[in-house]
Amino acid sequence: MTTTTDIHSPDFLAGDEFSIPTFRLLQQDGTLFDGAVAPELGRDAARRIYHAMVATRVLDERMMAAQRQGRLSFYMQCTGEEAAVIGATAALDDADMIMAQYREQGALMYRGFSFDEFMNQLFGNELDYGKGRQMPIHYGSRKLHYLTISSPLATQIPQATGFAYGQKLAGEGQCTTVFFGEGAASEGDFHAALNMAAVHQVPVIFFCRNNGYAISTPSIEQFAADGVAPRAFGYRMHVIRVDGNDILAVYAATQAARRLAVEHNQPVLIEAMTYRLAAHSSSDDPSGYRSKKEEEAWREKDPLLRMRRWLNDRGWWSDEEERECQERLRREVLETMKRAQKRPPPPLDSLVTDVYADVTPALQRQLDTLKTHIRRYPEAYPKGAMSLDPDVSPRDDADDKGGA
Amino acid sequence: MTTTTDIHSPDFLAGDEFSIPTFRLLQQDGTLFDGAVAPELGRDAARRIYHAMVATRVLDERMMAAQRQGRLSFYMQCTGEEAAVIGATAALDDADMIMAQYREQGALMYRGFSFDEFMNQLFGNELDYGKGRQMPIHYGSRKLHYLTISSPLATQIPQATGFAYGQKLAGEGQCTTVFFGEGAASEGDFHAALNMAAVHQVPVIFFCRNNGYAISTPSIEQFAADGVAPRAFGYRMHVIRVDGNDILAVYAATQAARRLAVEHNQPVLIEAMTYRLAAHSSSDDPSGYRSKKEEEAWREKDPLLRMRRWLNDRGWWSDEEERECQERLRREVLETMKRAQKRPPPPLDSLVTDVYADVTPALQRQLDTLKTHIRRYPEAYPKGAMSLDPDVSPRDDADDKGGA
Amino acid sequence: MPTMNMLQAINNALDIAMAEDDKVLCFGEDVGSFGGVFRATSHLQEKYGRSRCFNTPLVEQGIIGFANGLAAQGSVPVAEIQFADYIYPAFDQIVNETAKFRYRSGDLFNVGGLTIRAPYGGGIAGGHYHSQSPEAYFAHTPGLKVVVPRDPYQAKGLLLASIRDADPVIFFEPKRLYRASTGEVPEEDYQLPIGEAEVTREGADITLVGWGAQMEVIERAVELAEKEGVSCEVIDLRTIVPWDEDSVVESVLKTGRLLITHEAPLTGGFAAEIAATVQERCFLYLESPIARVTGLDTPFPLTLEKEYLPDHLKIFEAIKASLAF
Amino acid sequence: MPTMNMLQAINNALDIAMAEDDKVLCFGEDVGSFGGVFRATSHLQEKYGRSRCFNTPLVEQGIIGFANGLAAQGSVPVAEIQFADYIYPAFDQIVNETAKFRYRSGDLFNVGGLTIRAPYGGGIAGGHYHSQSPEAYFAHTPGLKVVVPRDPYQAKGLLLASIRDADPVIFFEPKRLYRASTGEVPEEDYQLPIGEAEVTREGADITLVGWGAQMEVIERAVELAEKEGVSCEVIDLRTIVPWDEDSVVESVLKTGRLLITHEAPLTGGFAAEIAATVQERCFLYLESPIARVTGLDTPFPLTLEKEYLPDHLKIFEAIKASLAF
Ligand SMILES: Cc1ncc(C[n+]2csc(CCOP(=O)(O)OP(=O)(O)O)c2C)c(N)n1
Ligand SMILES: Cc1ncc(C[n+]2csc(CCOP(=O)(O)OP(=O)(O)O)c2C)c(N)n1
Ligand SMILES: [Mg+2]
Ligand SMILES: [Mg+2]
Repeated sequence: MTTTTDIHSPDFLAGDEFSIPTFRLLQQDGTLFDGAVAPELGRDAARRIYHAMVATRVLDERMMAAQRQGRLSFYMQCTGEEAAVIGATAALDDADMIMAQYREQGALMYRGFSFDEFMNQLFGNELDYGKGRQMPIHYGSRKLHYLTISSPLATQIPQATGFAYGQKLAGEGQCTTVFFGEGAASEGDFHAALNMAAVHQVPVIFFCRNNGYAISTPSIEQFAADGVAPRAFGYRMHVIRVDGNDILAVYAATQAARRLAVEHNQPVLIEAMTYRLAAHSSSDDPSGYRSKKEEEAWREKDPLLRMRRWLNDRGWWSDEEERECQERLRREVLETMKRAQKRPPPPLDSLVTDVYADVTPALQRQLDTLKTHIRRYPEAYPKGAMSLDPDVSPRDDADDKGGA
Repeated sequence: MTTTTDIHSPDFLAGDEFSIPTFRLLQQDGTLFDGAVAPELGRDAARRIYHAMVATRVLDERMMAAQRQGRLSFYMQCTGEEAAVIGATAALDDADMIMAQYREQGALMYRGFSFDEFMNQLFGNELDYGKGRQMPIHYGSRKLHYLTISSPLATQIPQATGFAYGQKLAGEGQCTTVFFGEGAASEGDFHAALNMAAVHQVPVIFFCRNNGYAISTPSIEQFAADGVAPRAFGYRMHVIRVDGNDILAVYAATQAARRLAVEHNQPVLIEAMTYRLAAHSSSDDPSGYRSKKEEEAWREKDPLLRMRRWLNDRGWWSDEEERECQERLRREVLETMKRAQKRPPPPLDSLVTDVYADVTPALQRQLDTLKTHIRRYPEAYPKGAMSLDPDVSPRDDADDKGGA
Repeated sequence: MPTMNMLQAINNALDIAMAEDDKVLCFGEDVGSFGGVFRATSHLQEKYGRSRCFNTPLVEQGIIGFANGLAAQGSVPVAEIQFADYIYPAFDQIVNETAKFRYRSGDLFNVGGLTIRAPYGGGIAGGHYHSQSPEAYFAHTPGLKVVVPRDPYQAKGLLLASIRDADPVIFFEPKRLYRASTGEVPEEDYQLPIGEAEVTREGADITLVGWGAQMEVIERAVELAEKEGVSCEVIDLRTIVPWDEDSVVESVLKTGRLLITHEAPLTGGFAAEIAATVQERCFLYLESPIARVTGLDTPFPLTLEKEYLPDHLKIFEAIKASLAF
Repeated sequence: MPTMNMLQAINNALDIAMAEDDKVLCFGEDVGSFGGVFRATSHLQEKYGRSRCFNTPLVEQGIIGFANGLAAQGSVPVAEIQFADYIYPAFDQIVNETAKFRYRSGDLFNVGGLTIRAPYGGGIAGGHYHSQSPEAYFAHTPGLKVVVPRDPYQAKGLLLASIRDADPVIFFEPKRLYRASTGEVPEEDYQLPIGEAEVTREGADITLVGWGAQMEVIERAVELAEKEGVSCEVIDLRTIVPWDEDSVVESVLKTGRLLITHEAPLTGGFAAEIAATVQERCFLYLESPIARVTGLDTPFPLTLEKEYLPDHLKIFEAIKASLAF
């Protein structure tokens, strides 16, 4: 406790005593702000980042279209927030843990998750690492240190604190970065996570994507304060607000945060100010709660455009490359989508495996009963029947008429 | 959002940019600090406050002794925190709602809860408003606008926000004050409550008793920040830190907070710095986790002593009165204790009433079965048997031998 | 009589309750101007103002904590949890607070005005976290009432009864019926009783008990069974707690056979309670073991959802097995 | 063999686990230097350092969230919830996260290393919030294991097995036995099997099933019953999920009668599941209805706790009723 001074009149602090500035480096025209210094970022590293941003954009556009065509049950776009997510990821060690909310496919893209891997998850087929158990966009990769997405909001935030505590004990110099929205930051788990991280000096970076909305709820109905950043004061935690559409600023801020985390066991809160350019998800239509004008204003701050201009200016990218790249990516997405869609579903046994490390006797009985049932009505359970013994074919006895 | 300035280098804020002063008026010798102005507090009002403080102290001492003698199953003292609790309560309207944690019997005392009422709850007898269902110290009074205590920590904090929201809609100029410890403030419910109150502009006062410990856990292991006060910045909420052993400062701060709440629908956080002079509860022995020296240092800051000196200085109280008052209170406590202890337990039916507004058929069946059973073994269930039909007496048939 | 789908019936019930009583408030995530992600609260903010229908911050424990406080104050909160799968952060506020408020205070205070609405259940390709049926957790919690409607008519009448009930009610709405189930719903105010099951079909050979979306599935199974000459008695429990033991027992005393079905996992599901009670009260009348047709003891899956669900074919087979015992 | 009470046995198990494996960590409210409010973690911080045994801030959802993350990372967290009554703020982390971690990731990630310890149960004048037996809530949650020991020997062996089990385990400790139950406990490392019930007494007329502190109560009832010439078979379930159906069924096939007892409220308690399963698997062998002797369907009371509890007399009466059926 650093309580020092006394006062003798009842003066309230109202939080207006300070303001949180925004860290910015890159202007929308692709040039640096006066006095701004770009972080060290070579040609290849910059191109790797930009490529992941474009690939994410293309994947999102194509898959949302596929969803609209009924090929996919559900989808969520990262569109507009690519710089925040990918800029942060690029500043980490590739072996650092990432715990994402659900709109951070850019991080996976940057780390090399292939289109095939994305598609297998999206279509929940037999090659999906998640064995077709979760909705589309619930990716995970052990290899790429990206925890499988879980839909309940904010649960990953205290998990990140715990994971990072384990990393600290392991002493291998890794940290954890946890992404979440400004909406999720209202959950109790947020408070628990940041407080525990500060008390136990855990190497974790809390990365808040403040994109202005939680589904239809504008941030003004989410909190009364100036964003999420001032909460850090409540935990005595380092904090920085950054322009989330500014790839260089996000990268530089996260790099510095990582140093605090890994070298000083100081947790850090980063608030990236950005905007969700697309709908919340394929189930949502934002025209019901925000104006086209507002969307347009943010479209002009497109993080891809901003980075492209910077790359172009340095001669590290060209319109020609852009065109080629986009075309190639679109083609790849379509091809992998076709492949993934054709793949069979996960086997019937996957219904009961992984509930426990070993299938319990009771679950085995439930599976056996189910198999008998499906053999009776194979046409009613095409996916289940498909994975049973190949020699099983629809029977046609009296009991079967209900199967139609 | 008031984000205005930009910065171009990645400078983190660490929360050391500001410090939270402590509002103090009264020195331990009973005189005011230089430049301090006492709140308007007449002789009667001051004596009412002091009387409640003494009565609370006496009740606590006697009841802890009674617990040690085995007359009571459990007890918790307010000792050391009387000024914080009673000073705040005195600054409220008597019809304002109070939601307490469990260590705020002083608030009830101030509002006129009688020793009989205290005792009936402590002994869970037939006159206990809570019908003997909760542990000792779980007081409640509808008449005195004091919500019945519930042991789960922090649950009352968002409830206070909701209650106060209802008061705002009702438009009768009342507010709610919710008390909690600095430990409870770590719960997720705390975060929810303060955020919702700020967003919905609710007339609620969040009164944190920072007494340095949550059972054995010192506040340094509870949070890394300078107390609980800086969290207010995260919600854009008015906040003040006050010397919790300074009755005048607590009173003045709460008065001002109430104005913000009731007149401007501004929630306020008050952090009262104080110390739990006694054990956490009758089940606890603090010698395992803190030094006698530390306790002694705080004993010198005794809030009763400080107020007494101030009263004495003004001629509003005397050592003579003190002696008399203490003696009278001790006697009253003992007498009411004897009365309460002798009273019968609540009737057997109270086991199943109030689960729902009306007893359900299933619960009625369970009660009937229980009654039959108790009639069979009355001596095994003395409390239950006592409240059954008076003509029931222990039977002595073959089945009864198990009842011994 | 107008035709409504279930969402319209719910919206209509909320509208009536808010119009009638100033103290009724609706809130939750996205509930305000947007009208909820399923649009159950459409137009309520327009009609009744921002102070009575509003968005909350995204914090379920806060929503229910706030609602508990409001109810204690005397307001009549109708709090929405966006999906039943997200009710767990509020579990403490519900189980330790809502459920025990009246009891622990000796009736000095109560939160009887509270209604918690939440869409539940599977069949919409929602995977683990948009498909759960958590009714059994709350059914093990004395002090709560749990109500589940099966169609728009029931939804309106039961929701109005829940809002006005003197006890806190968790109202689970079968979301796969939100738009799929339509029917005639009176425009005017009416209530259906809480705590009373309804025999929706009389029969002689076996009693089938369910609730919510499962009632439709039962009906499909019954069609198959009746073709085989099995006469089924069907009971919609409607209220899970306090459940209508007498109606179920009475039916089983007649038919001698019982099948219970729900989507939630088998182990510890509410079918267990019904089976345990009925085997006790109808012991000498049971002609075959009480059958439970339920979800598997796994988290709710996605690709193999059809295989997981207790569908009409599984119920039909269980009916046959019961009869053949 | 040394004599230990249950707390000592638990402390000893934690000590052995921490000594053996650096990855084992113990934490929770007051768990650190103080050693826990019941002193189950006494001296562990001294021995293994502050980084492996420590106090957490007062936030159960954080404790379990943190523990989930630690377990996913490969550590072996043993998290303490101070009282089982306070486990609900962590319900979401347990039910939606812990339980589904392995399944939802297709076994890419798991939190199998996690053990959650919590004192549960009544009989200590604890009222609503220091007496609850919440095992049934977790028993309805596939992916969790739930273990309850009945005495010091069981506590040590089962806790060591839980910590090393490949799945997350909730370990409920009957706090009224913490000091009251003493017995011989080997100094060395040993494990008792998870998922296996134990027949603690063989008998012919009726099977009595329970767990934890209720086993002692059953024993007292059995003494009374045996005096009346009733031969009782007693089974300690030990693991609530996945429970050992086969052992219970085998016994009931022999005795023809079953009584289950737990402190938790009747409706939706785990006895319902056992009854529902056994009536199905032993239908033709049951000679009387399966009896449940449990707490009332109310919050846990205080003054009338004795009246509320399923004590030996209530069990004894239920045994007689079952035999007399
Ligand atoms: C515990 C929980 N409550 C509610 C939801 C439903 N839900 C899904 S996304 C969402 C909004 C999240 O907003 P934010 O955190 O700002 O992230 P964004 O979508 O803007 O990236 C809500 C309410 C959920 N998934 N989990
Ligand atoms: C949800 C919950 N968790 C744990 C407890 C057990 N417990 C009772 S009091 C207490 C410490 C509270 O400390 P604090 O809030 O600082 O209040 P103080 O006792 O210092 O007044 C704990 C951990 C509880 N009652 N509720
Ligand atoms: Mg957002
Ligand atoms: Mg404290």
